Amino acid sequence: MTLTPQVPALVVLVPLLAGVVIGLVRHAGLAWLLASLASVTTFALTLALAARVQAEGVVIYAMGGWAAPTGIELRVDALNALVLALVAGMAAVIVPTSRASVAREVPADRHDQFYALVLLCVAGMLGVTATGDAFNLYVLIEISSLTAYALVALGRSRDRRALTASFQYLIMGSIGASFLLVGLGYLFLATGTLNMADMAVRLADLHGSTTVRTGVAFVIVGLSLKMALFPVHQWMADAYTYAPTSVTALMASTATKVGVYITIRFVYTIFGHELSFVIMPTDAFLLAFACLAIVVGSLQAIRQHDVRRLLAYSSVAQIGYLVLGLALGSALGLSGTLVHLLNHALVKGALFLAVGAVVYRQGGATMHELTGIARRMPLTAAAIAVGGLGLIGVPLTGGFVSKWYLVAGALEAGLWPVAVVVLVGSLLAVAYVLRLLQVVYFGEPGTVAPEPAGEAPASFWAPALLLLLGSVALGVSGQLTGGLIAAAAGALAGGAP
Amino acid sequence: MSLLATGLFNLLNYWVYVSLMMIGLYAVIAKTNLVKKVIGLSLFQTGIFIFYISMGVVSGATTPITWTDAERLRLGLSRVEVAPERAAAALAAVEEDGLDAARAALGPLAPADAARLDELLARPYTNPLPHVLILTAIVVSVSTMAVALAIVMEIKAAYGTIESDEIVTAELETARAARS
Amino acid sequence: MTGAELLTAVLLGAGAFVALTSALGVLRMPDFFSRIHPAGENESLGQTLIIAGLIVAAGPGGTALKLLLVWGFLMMTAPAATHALTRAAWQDGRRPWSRDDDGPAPPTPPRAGGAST
Amino acid sequence: MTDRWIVELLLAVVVVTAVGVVRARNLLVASVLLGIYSLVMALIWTAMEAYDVALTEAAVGAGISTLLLIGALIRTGSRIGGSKERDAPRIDKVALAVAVLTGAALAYGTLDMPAIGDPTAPVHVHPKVARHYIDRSMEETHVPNMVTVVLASYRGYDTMFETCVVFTAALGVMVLLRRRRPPAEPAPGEMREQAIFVVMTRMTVPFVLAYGSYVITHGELGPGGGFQGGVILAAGYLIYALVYGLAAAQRALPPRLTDVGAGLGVLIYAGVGVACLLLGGDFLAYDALNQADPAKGQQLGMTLVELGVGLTVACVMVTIFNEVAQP
Amino acid sequence: MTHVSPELTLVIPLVGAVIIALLGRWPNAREAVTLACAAALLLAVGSLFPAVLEHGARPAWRGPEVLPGLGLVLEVEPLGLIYAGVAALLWLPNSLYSIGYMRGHHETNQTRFFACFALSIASAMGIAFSGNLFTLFVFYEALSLATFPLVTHHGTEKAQRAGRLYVGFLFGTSMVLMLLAIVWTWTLTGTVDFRAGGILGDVSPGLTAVLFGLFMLGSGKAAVMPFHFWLPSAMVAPTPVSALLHAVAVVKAGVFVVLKVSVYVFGVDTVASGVHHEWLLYLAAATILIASIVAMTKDDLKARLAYSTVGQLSYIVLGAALGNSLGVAGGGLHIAMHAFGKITLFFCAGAIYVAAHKTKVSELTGLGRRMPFTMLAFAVGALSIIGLPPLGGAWSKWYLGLATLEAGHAGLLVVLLISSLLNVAYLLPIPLKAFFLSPPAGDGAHGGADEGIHEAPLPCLIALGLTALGSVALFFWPDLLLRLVTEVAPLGS
Repeated sequence: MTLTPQVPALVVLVPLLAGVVIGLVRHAGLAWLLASLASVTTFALTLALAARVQAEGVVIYAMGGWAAPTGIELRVDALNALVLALVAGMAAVIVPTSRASVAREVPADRHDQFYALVLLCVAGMLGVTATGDAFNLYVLIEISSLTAYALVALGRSRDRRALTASFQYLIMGSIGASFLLVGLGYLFLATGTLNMADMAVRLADLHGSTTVRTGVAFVIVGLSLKMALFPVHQWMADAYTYAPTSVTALMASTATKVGVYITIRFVYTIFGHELSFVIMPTDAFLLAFACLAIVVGSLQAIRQHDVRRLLAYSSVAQIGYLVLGLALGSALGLSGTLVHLLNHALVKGALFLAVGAVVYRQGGATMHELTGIARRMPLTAAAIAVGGLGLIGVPLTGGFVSKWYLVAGALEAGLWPVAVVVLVGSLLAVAYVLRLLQVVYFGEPGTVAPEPAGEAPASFWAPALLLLLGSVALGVSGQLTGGLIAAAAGALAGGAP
Repeated sequence: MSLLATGLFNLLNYWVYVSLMMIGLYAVIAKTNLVKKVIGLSLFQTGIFIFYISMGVVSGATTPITWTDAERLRLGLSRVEVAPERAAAALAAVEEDGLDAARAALGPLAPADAARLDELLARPYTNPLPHVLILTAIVVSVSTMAVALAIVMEIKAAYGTIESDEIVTAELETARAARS
Repeated sequence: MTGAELLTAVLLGAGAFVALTSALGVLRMPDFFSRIHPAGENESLGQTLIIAGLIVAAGPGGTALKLLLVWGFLMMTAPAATHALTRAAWQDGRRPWSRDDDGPAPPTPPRAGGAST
Repeated sequence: MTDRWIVELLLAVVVVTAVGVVRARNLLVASVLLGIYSLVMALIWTAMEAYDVALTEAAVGAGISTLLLIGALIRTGSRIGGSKERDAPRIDKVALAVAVLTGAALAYGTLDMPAIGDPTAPVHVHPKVARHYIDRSMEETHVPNMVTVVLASYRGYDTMFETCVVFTAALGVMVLLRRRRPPAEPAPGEMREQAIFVVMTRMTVPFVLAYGSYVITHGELGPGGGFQGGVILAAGYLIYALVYGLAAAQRALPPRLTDVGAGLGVLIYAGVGVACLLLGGDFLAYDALNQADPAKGQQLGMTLVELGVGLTVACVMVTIFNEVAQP
Repeated sequence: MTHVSPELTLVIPLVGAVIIALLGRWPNAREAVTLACAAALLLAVGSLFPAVLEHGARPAWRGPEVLPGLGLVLEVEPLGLIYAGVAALLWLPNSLYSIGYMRGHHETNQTRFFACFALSIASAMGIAFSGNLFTLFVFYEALSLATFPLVTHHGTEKAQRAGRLYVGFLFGTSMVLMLLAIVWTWTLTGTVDFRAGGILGDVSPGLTAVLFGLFMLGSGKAAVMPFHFWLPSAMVAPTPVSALLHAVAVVKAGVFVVLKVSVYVFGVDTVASGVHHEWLLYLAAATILIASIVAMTKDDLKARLAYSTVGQLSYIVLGAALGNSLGVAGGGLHIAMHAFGKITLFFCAGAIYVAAHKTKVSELTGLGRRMPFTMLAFAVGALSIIGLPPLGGAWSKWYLGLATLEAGHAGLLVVLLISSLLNVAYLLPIPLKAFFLSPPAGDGAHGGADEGIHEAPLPCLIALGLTALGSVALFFWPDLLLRLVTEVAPLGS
């Protein structure tokens, strides 16, 4: 009984079961081993699923044997197969190599619960990406958020501000999820179904009703809260700064990406182009906040003294790029978002791993602790340098390709000021990356930093450089981005409900 | 305005849930005490539950537990004066050939009783789906409250206060001390 | 109005009346111990009357039996709860206020902090 | 559906209680008011024929939330009565503006909604969703309680993750609060010596536990199910712990057991799903459990799943109580 | 004579850079590798000349597809060949000079210097032979990145500030303005390839004007005012870097982009016909005049040369903006002439600094007696910049003059003449004072101030001698460049 037809269910089930089992096991080493095994198997499963999607176009899996609108179905097309592989891939790179970092930052008796929470968070995110049912999406968002609140709070052993950051994250996350729940309630009331594909069909002729419009508005606002779009981004900046670094690495490269994926799924597949861009001013709303996110996020990043906070604000700006591409409503814009989604996950994950190495060696990650580490930690410094260039979007890195498509999309939509904002954003990125690199290579003027004992263990810079290799590959090879563009075009056509 | 005449009144349920969510949202944003914020959050979420359940309500419906025809008939007969032997015949008839045959077997009834019986026999069910969704949502809301309160307890242990503005001032001082 | 419905109405009316008076009692009584009395009283007398009314309304059958069980459980736990509350208050240092103490009812013992708003 | 004016009255009471909760400066008063708020909410659910939800709201909303809040007050306030909000309630303009704006948007959305109770609303007439559940659930699963059928079978995937949310809550609380010190023996002269409490506990705890397991297993026939039953079981442990002290309670039910129990429940749930997988059906397709009569398979699957949920919820509530009650 | 395919000219310096980086601990071997690469590159580029001139071949190389439908493309064409030839030709003397200077001056982390130097040359080759705007932009950014460590070589606070200014201006203009223009062209025309006669056929004149503005201001390396501030502040770098910056690669890349874009993206006639292109003429003219005036006021020798470069670059920008083949020819020639002239001046400045530790113009009086050979080369370089007959500079100014007449802007001819006079004013006094005035009387204590001075180290002298001879040779045998330029824009028309 080959398991291939069951792959979609297993992709979510394996991390879930592993998470629960690890919650029971009391031994830290075994917990790490099980977690690594589970994350690698899940990544293999997502690749198998992606292969099936390549062959069959859209893979549909009815849960519990009940057909679509009656029961819950998993619906995987090119778009979410890509995001599934990305989330599982990042987990497969970060979890196995996080042992040293976790040992240093999380109290010893909490390790098994830490890995259980990490796997449940990954299971939640994979579930969110794979599901085809709106309410199921809400429950899975809650799981991935609840685990994230606890994981961020775990950073308290290093800095007590992790607790306030986690509390703020919980309040904003819950309000966001509740807005989403209300929005879904309105749409359920208007269409009578919770299945995304069925809802898309029924919404087609309900564009006039105020209920549908309010539902769309609340779903968009709820998702903006989840994505930490500009006005409501403060929780993310604090959460990423004070959480344990391997948690930040995982969340920075997956949590926001899943948020963006859901927004694409809702705006393009469920609401459809006409409802979200013609009737509702979604594009104006998202574009305005995206541009603000880019400018304010980058300006904030330049001012920061703690490198994790700098990278967190840089994430706020990068989310601005993602949402900008998504709000343009054109194939070019969407391709830009998809390429940037992949690139930002790789680059930001690598950067946070590198910062984790510095925290491992120096005990903190402010500019003072990073001064002149290039001499004793050349590979970590190299990872920070290449990652920084990837953030700016220097040619031959993935960042450039996505910037190219975002600008082209903006120009094609006739919005040249938006294009200028994108470019000014990357100029500001030059500012904060340059400041970081000058501190790392030339040392902060006027301070003599404690010399790091030596290069961090390979479990830090190896995965970081591997991820950066991916980002450069994305920037160099046309076929890789070609595949993404096809996925984007597919999503634009409404993902064939 | 036509809206006021008919529509507004029976939309009352929806307007109650709107006011509950507003109260909850106000409390979460305005209150500085962290426990009060958590209470506000729970109010905000229970507001949504009223919306979902009143969405599933069907006027004159029973609870979504399937009634067998025999049970319907027995309840109907208990609410209506009818000769015992005719009632027994109807109950026997309902087993084999269903409700309408049993109804016929009962024969003529007083008009009020007949109307009440028919109304009881044909009662629809409330929509079960919103109930399922809300069962899940309640549990999620309580789980979030549990984690939130755990965090508040830890904040009290770490900062010595659960007033958000005092926490902010405490953080500013530590930051200033660190920088000097 | 058949006999049973009349009896139910009477019993439920009495139960409601007891609930109303105990609510007023809690508001009007000066100090803790005099306030706990009407609350406790509603728990026992008020609930019994209401459950009796319901039993009469339900008529013979399974529901009546379940109501009886509920009544038994209530009679077991409610007075114990009131007792626990009163004992905790006593241990906390509160003493019942009596008429010959001079001055109005003691707002609260200093140590106990604000009792009510 | 009880007549409209009762529901309107209850709704009014709920809104007034909500305002009371927000304005109460004493946090203990606010918590108790929130308990009352949940109980009135349970009444509303009963008035709207949602008995399952009413039972859950009463057990989880009134019981567990109030317990958690008061536990938090003990751990954060100076004394139980003493924890009070620092400043007198004053209206915060910004928050009011945001709340009113959101409220206005929500109200604007309600204009096109079908009237409450209107049987022709799209929610009720969808052939493959509401109609399928109402008409075909008895025939496909022989389980009368439609809510349990939808909960455990049609949308069983949802409920599995919901159980995970409960398990995660326990993990989160354990990660944050767990101390290694065993609970201190209660001081002498506590409740244990009082004859009244000892007798009351000995009389009620067995019934509570019996009733809890009844609620879990009879989820198919009447209102009830895993969540409500689990909480009632936990309530039984709580009474025992309050009267005999945490140490005695933990000797009766060691924390190690409840930790494993919490995980075990989820594993049972997922295990049933995997069993269906191995028997050739889809994940959580219970009719694979009994090839001969699929309806029997559904019943079996649902009962097992409800047991799993009941076990998890009971163990998680006990764990949370243990963590919160421990100073 | 078979010619080498263009990507080889890229590979040689890249491989060289890697080897140099590895040979950190063996300076002599590292220096040998640098010189070998320089020589090899010269041969490779040299082999391309006959192919392009006699057979009119356009050797090309299509690289990997970076964006779907858009890849790295290298294609040799005459204009690119001029720039590549200048860069390759001057890399050899510059390396020679650098070895002498760095050793004479005991500079630190020389490995990083030579490796980044080779990388900059590789990027210069990439820019020269770029087949489409995308490749041009990739190597344009690579050049900025490669030269950044060179500008901040000393790592002092002043160097880091210069570095920040350098990146701020160069990345600022290239990322915001030029990339916007490139992507806009891509969205409008669907292609970014260079094609003779321009690719903006069907674009509205208004939009063309906007694109023209974006491209011209976008190439910050051309240091047209007000985007010139980074150039003087980059003087803080060691002199071989200034030589590289000014003469060999960086600024030449800027003006080369201006020329290439105006010829191959817009097409010479669209530039001429466009009514909105006048502003660039006046801006270039203004830059020429202001820069020359400011140069006169600068007492620091390197600062003066820097402002002189700003002025000279605008000659080429002027040539490009005139919109006729004569202008393009003048511009193309001036790239080479100015390169040789200015590099000689910088070498002399460096030699003076190494030998006599003098940086101020006022200190140079009477230095001719001590350092006759350096000052002679300085004089030759100065004459070439001024554009007097025996030196190559004359040709380019001649053609630029003709171009202004043909384009009907007589006023610009006057500007050219005035600027030549200004050049004389700020350049010629230096060698004259050095030779014909006696050094300042020794004020007792340490006798004649210039007692201890003697000529610069030999490698420096050879280098500046070669480049001086080059300037002279360009006057007598300009036909090689002329035929290349005519290939681009037939002079007859």
